[in-house]
Amino acid sequence: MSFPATIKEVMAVVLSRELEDGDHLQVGVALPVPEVAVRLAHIMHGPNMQLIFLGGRMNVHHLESIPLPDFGWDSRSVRWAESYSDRGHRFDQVKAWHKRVFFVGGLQVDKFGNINLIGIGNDPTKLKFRGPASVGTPTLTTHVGRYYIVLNNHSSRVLVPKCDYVSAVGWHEGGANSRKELGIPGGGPKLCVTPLCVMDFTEVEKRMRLVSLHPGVTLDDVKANTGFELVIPDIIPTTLVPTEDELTTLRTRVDLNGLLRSG
Amino acid sequence: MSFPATIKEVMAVVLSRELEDGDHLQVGVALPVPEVAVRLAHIMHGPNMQLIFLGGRMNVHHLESIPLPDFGWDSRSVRWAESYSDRGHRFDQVKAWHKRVFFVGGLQVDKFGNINLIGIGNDPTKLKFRGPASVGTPTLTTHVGRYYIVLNNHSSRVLVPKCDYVSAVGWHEGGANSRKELGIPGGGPKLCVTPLCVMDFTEVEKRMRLVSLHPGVTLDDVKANTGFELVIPDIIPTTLVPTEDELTTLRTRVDLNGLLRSG
Amino acid sequence: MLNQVRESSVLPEEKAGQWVKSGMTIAIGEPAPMGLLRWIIRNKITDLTVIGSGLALDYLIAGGCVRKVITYYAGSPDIAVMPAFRSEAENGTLEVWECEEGILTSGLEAAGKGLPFMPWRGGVGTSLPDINADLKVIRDPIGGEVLIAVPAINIDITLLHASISDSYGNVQHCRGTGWLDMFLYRAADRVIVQVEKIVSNEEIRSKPWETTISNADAIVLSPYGAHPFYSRGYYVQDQEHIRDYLEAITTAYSDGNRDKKDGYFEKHCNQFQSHAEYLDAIGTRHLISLSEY
Amino acid sequence: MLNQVRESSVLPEEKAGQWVKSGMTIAIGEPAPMGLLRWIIRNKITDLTVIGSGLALDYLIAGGCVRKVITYYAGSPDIAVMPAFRSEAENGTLEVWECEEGILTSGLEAAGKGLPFMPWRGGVGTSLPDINADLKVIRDPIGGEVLIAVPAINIDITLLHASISDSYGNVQHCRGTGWLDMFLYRAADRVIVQVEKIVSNEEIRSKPWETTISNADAIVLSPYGAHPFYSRGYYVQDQEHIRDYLEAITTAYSDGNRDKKDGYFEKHCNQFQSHAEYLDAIGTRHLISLSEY
Repeated sequence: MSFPATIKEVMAVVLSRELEDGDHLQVGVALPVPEVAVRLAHIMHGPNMQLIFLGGRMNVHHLESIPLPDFGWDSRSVRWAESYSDRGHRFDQVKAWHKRVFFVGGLQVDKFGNINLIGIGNDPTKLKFRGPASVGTPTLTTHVGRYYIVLNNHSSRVLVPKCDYVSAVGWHEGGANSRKELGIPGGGPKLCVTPLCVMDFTEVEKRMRLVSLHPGVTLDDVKANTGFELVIPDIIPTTLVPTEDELTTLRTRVDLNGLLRSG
Repeated sequence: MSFPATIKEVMAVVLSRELEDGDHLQVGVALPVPEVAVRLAHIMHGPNMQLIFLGGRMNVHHLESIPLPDFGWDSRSVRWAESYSDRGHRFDQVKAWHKRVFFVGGLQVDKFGNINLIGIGNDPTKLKFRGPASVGTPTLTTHVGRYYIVLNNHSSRVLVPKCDYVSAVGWHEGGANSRKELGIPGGGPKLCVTPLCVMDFTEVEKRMRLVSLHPGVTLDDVKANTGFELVIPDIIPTTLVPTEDELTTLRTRVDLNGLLRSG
Repeated sequence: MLNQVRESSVLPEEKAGQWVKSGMTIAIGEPAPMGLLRWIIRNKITDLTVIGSGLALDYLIAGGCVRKVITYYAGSPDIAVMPAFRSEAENGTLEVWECEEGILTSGLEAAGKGLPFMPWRGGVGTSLPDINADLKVIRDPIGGEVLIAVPAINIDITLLHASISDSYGNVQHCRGTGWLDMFLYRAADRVIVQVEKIVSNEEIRSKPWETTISNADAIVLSPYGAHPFYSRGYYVQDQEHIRDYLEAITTAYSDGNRDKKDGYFEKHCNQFQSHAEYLDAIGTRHLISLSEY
Repeated sequence: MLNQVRESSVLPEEKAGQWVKSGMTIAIGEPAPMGLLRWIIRNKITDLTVIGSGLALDYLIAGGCVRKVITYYAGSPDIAVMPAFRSEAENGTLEVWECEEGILTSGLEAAGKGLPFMPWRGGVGTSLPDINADLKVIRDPIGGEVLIAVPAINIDITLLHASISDSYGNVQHCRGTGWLDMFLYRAADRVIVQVEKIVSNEEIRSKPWETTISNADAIVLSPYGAHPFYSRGYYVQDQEHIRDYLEAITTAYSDGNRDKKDGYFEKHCNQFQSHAEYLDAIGTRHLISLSEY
């Protein structure tokens, strides 16, 4: 267990530490890093967390392991559910979503944390790259207590000055009141976690700001791969790597097939 | 079984003959006459009818008897239900209500079949008689394929020129297009059945019209007890009394405790 | 490790009851959470706005707790109009937010969905928007049809009665929930659920599709807690007890004789320190005789 | 006695399939009703507007049946963007009614409730109302908040796959319905439900609280009818089959080689006269190996 953590494992541990006991955790599609993170947090420090998969709600803190499912649409992943009440009522209780934490990716993300899942190109009826559409991200990011942007790669094609289309509003055109002015009640994006670094949003302008660099990543790497001017603080720490306990738990109780160790 | 039918039994049989196989039948609260009628029709000629009680849907055509429950709120009355899907979704499929038939009473009913369940008096915050409120009658009468007004007594205090308040719109201020003009899609009230007679609504004006007098009732009885001018046709038949088969079925397979035989 | 224990949601009746403060908006589900309602009356909580229907609502009005009701139906198969509701509404001492089932559920849905309003068609052409100024007649922004805009109906605390739950607030109603229960749950900041029985978490997880409410804020163990009303799958209404209530309250209001009303509540509610004492007074033999079968 | 027999809702696949006509608006539930979708492809139904998501939707697009999609998600855990959807949308040969889950369910709810629209907040501030002209940005008539008015989304026929039903159209899904199934059912004029098994009416009535759909217009007996996708409680996805599909269709579209696509559908769909023939070709041993446990 002493071989070093991969970048994806570092990302998962960063996210898991962000989660508080009692959070209700929902992960967007095709995001294995937060899929691992929510399970790890549940085991490590979250006996009152709820995992929300495919509309089922689970608390599986009592299990020896909470392995990733073979593939996302497998209904066995909700085998230990305590309720399926979200099925058919998934959006009928957004009033209670202040406890909910969401994780989302994007084709494009801009400096205010707005996200595009629609596509790339000028003509929406003939996009140059047609994306998978917005899923439930507009509604979820509008109402959840907080959410995390998680990117599978950090490049200037993804982190852009302005999204071609906005699927989910982060801090809109900037400013701590920007969501409120639009009439969007939720807490907004808290961090953006990529394979290079952790970023947050400045207090007043709500512009994306570097928080820490992952081990082995330089500031120039980040700048060269970010399509907009990132706010750079005076002191830039290295992202805290997983502890022995965290890494062992991640590998032996969650990521049994080593999905985050490959690639 | 050869003793004559009571007026309530006559009313129940009149209503049961109105019902078509395949109808979905829902009865408003505290209306024992249509409660008997829907069960009788189901046994007599409605193997594809559905009875909707307390949100449950039943087809109990196979039963030897479909007795009235002891009291309305008894969940045993839905013991043979095939679904409780209406619970929590009762008004989510009004699109399918063209098959539904409803039965409703009223504190007041006017000549266009508008109904009042709110109360009597000028000041709605201090009514002279406070009614039980509108239940679901506004929504049901707006959307169902057709409905029947069933009154426990026929008097000029109930059948009034104009309701003090309208809980459920019948033919509004008159005219075959009146509902359409208001934007109310359902088929409207078809008959008004009372202890004295059966009434319908004229084709053009949609004013209440006498159809038949129950046995032993005179035209003067009806006129004297109706608070508005009823349309009187040239020929006034006597309401067809129950056949032997209908009455036997009603008494031995539905109204086992003789609720409609008393008073 | 900071916290390695899953927290229980089970509270004694008096702890959960103390969440209800005078002036709040509360909702009452079906079956009726009578144990909690008796606690509210006994503890002289007043000026409540209550969303409910039927005789359980009347009980709370007669008990002196209610300033305003949001109801679509204040009758029951036992009586055309409930006596306390009728008398206090006619006197003008009780405010009635006039509505109907579809309008009520629309307002509750709006609250659950975090919306300021929902449109509804039932009620168009009726007196409801004339009587209730909160209901606005609008034209729909797509095709110009006339509809009613119902404002969100937000609830401080919803009180429900159900069959079973585990100790973590996962509730399973027997044979479906009451018609409004899920709407009332979703529109509320907090929900307290009385249950006939608390079962193991494993039992809940063996049939998660039967879970109607997850995350109830408080679970109160309250066998026979809906008495004198029914609890689906457990017991039927106590007709005799309800007849006594209707007689006492109707007489008290028609005489203007407050003592009769107070006497009723002293005998059937206030003298008891707990739900268990109430059940003792009803007696086991009588309770068993009410079994639904 | 006019009619003393309760009518059955069970229809052979080809009878129910014939209800679907070119140009209609249909909806696809989850698990995917693949037996019926193969019937539609085989019978060259075209110009459909389809409400759906995931690879089952893509299958119908690749099969040449679809003119317009109403979808919130055209990806899957197996591929970021579905190949036929992506290619045809980029070429402009497929119209996309851009939306998201809450907007879609709001439009479906409006249809089910007989309303011309429903308001929704999710999507405010996004590009959705810019791209989709049917979505109107409105101010709520109560407090003036900015919302999106979603028009009713009415469906001609909804196609679903479920676990069991009786012969009268009472359907019980195993472990709850797919997320949108109930919305799609309520918004449709007619619903056809494929089921793994038809059971006795008595079995349905022994647990009516599990009935998810009553009055399905047609029941089609279709064991393994969701293959190559999962059916909850019965079998898991056929990953190998899905990989083959993705490879064939992705290659066909990137080459602009229609023959490859036609070859795929000839082999896996068009050569069969019935669902039973399709299952024979897949083979019993392979089907059994997919059992969910």
